[in-house]
Amino acid sequence: MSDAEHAVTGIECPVYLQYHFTAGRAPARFLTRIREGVLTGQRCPRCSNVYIPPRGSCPACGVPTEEEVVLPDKATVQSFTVVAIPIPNNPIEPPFVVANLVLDGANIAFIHLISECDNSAVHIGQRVQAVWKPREEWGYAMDNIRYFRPLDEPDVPVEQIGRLSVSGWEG
Amino acid sequence: MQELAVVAFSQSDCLARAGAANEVELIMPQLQAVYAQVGIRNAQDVDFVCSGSCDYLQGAAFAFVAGVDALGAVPPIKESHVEMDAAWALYEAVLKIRMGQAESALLYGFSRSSSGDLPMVLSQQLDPYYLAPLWVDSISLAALQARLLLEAGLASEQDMAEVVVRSRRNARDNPHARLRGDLSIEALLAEDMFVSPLRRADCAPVADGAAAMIICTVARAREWGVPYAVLSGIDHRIETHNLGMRDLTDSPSTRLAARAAGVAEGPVEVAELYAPFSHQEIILARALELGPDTRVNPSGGVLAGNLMMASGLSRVGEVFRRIVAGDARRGVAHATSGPCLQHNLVAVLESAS
Amino acid sequence: MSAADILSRDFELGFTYTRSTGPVVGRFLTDLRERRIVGNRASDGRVIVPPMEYDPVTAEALTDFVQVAECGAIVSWCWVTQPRAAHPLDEPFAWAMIRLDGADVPLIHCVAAGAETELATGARVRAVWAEQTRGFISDIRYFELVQGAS
Amino acid sequence: MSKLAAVVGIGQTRYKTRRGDVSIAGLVREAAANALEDAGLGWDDVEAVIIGKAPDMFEGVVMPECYLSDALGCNGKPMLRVHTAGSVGGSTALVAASHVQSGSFRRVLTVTFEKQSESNAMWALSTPQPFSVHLNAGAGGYFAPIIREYMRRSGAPYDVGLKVAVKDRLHGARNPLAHLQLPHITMQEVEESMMLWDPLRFLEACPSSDGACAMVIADEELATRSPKPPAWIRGGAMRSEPTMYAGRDEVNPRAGRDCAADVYRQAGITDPRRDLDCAEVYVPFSWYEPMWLENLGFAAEGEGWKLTMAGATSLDEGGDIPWNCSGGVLSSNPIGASGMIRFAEAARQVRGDAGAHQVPGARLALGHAYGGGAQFFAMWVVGADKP
Repeated sequence: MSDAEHAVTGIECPVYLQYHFTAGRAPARFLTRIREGVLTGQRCPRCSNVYIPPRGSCPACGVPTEEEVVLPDKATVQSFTVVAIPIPNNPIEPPFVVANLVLDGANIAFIHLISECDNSAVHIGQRVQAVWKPREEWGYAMDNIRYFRPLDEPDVPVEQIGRLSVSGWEG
Repeated sequence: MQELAVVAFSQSDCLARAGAANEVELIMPQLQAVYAQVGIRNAQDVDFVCSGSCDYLQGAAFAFVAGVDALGAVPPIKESHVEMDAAWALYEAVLKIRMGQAESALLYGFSRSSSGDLPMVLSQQLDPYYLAPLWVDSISLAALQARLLLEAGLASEQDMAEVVVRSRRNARDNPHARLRGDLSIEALLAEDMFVSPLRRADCAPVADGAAAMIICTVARAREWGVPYAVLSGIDHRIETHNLGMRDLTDSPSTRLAARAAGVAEGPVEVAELYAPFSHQEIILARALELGPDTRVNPSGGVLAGNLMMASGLSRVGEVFRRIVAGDARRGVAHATSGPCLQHNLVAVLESAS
Repeated sequence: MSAADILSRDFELGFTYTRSTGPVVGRFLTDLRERRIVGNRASDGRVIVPPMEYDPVTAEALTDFVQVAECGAIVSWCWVTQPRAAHPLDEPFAWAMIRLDGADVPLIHCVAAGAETELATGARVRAVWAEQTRGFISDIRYFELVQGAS
Repeated sequence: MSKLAAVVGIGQTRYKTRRGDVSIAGLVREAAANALEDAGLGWDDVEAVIIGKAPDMFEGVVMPECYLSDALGCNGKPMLRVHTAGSVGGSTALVAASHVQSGSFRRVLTVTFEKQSESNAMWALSTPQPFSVHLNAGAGGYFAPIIREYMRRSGAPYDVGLKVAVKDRLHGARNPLAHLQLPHITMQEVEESMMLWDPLRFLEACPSSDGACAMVIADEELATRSPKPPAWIRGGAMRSEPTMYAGRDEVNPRAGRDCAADVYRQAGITDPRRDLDCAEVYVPFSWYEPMWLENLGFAAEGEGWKLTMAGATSLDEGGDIPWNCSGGVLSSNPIGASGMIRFAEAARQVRGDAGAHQVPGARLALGHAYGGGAQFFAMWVVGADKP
């Protein structure tokens, strides 16, 4: 073989760094409560919108948020996708439904899974409820909720999504 | 050219660990403080926002995106970000004002560098084929530089200790400092080596936190009716990444930046230098041609507490504070980036009168 | 707020990057695998080791490769008493700028020595090769002193 | 008042899955050297370098500009590193322009790059973190629900995305630098490609590329003396809004609308479809063409897809407002550079230098970039005529 065929053209460089991660005050508060099975958002003192999971600020107003609001585990599908490919760092087998869900009483969506239904039946405005893991498996994590499953309730009109009170949708 | 003013500055305490506070929670108090200083509500009341941070200090991609949540960016704002110390965010904002697209700007920098092992994180700033895979840490590189300086007879261990002693002494008046107090040179020199020839005290302590600043045109500063310092010059220069090809006992890039910023065009009463290692303050003071009349690092400098990604902006802020307080009429601020002072920024501030 | 004040956990951020070297870095690493050290000549005639792709002064692409010796002299050094996990040596060691014979610009690598007192600027060192070289900077495991501090 | 500035040199690399023949420096250098050559300049003619890229985790080099200073002839000069997520290529161009428009510099070099083959893009874009409260479903997992909401609102037929995917690849086949070369692609082929994030199929998503893009930007006098026609910067704007806030319109983000309004005002554009000759718009997923057609004011809300389906954005169909004649992000996507490629390709069009993907007689063009959760926007308008 010639020298050229022998030449080094690439190398593998392992770059592994160790960090100590801290969740932040507002997220830590949220995670502590979800460990007890309670969903807790924060209300902006200026615009009154409720954020969950809370970040400690209202991104729209740029002010700290303090007031806590306990929310039910019922939500509405704001939008969704069916993920058909495996995702790095995500152990769930495709295909699975990932949805933007708005909890009753909240004004912002978060991403979670929908299951116990035909993927093709998922739709915008659909009512869903959390399916929790067994209590003994609860930790400081959003995946204490295994997924959301459809509820037998009428759909929420699109313009009402993200505007429901904690008492939910009466139809 | 548009005359520029620094009108507000705030920085957090230099905390060994910021505890529970996340980025938004670190930044927000500093933003609220600078808003209060000029009497504005939030980022909507300035024309431009620019921040400085580094994903690898945080250990996550897009660390700066969370920062936007602290701004109240609804309706949307003109905003940008440098993956550098926020002193370079200041530089970007200066250009924005000079080109007439803004009359005022908010700058901030932040990090939680205690999350990782900073000297090892910074080793990955080196070239990715020859040095980064060896994990040559930033303290060791600075130690190589220090020995060159010592053995060239350009500084002594005593000189380095004097820098540390002065830093700790000055920091007694700085409520944000991490390290302060009375030390003797003898006691310092009696301490064990850390990475020889550096002792621990020669190295800036890592700190978590944030700093924020507001700059504007002089016309806007008058409109706001707030005290201000004139930002009369700012420039920055970089050098080769090959440490073997640099004269590590000098800082030619600082010299170039100082000339372009006009440092020598008047007396320098106060200088705040971003020297994360004691010997680097000696190199910088020489490169800036500071005389005996200049008070160097009256805040204690970063040897008293180093807010990565914000310390450069804080140097500007410290000079600003002294000028508006009437402690000085003209001062120089310096920021650095990269290994062994590779990249340097110099700003000149003057009193308004 | 209560127990939620601090919720923290260690984690690792890591990836094994697959770097393509390009011809200059590749040439150096290819030679290293053969236990040879090459540099290249800068526009001002200085020999740089490891070779640089682009001249720091003129920005021109550099090509003129020059083989240099595997021994040289220490230009500067520091002593690491507590090596970190990722460092190439487990025992206390030195980082050094080493000007190899035939080169003008020093390289940075580690030097193994029993004690800090054995090191000095100007001391002569020689590359100690890995048993299995693979075309990586650590094919030089470290440099060793060939004559103690003078 | 800002000084006039113009693009006087443009350089790109060939975009590929993996540029295994060059180092990171070599990749960046190639684009920069091409830009200087295009401008008829040498390294000494540059006064400052402005560099941009997406997260450092892509290459695993912390603040790589420190290491790149030699490759870019930057020693002794100012170098600034911008990072604004996916919009960074556009923001970097605007920051570079501000160096000249402020009167502080006469001629600067700006470069953006990504060498995505050094890692895994999906990993680098969402590195794992403890306590993450958001489910990681990849970039498509974020954008696909927004696209679904657009489809619901607009009532657009399902094949609009297929059409864009074909159109941009046919454009890309005219551009020898484009990563994907698919001159025979059909809508059926796109439709039959693997579904990734429903409704997004494999061929409706951008590739992962290595590549770099560079420009030389000069002041009025130097631009006038430049050997090739300059592309005059007629306006530039940036806008940011938070990733999530109550009431945010993710389909038609206000930051994009405001940014467009700002840049049109500067350039004196009142009707973008009529006033502009072409546009290079950041479309990483096919459905973002109709969405951005509306967001950028080329069509009324809910009507963007009609332009696409009518061929208005297609060079091959002789459309009146061709979009992404270079093939766009759907044909080449070195993330950190993708925004600048849009800006540079807009400039190539008005310089009359776009080769086989030239829009005949183009005089005024839009370059657009967005990033984050479609929350960071950067745009410029360039023209053949000095304002």
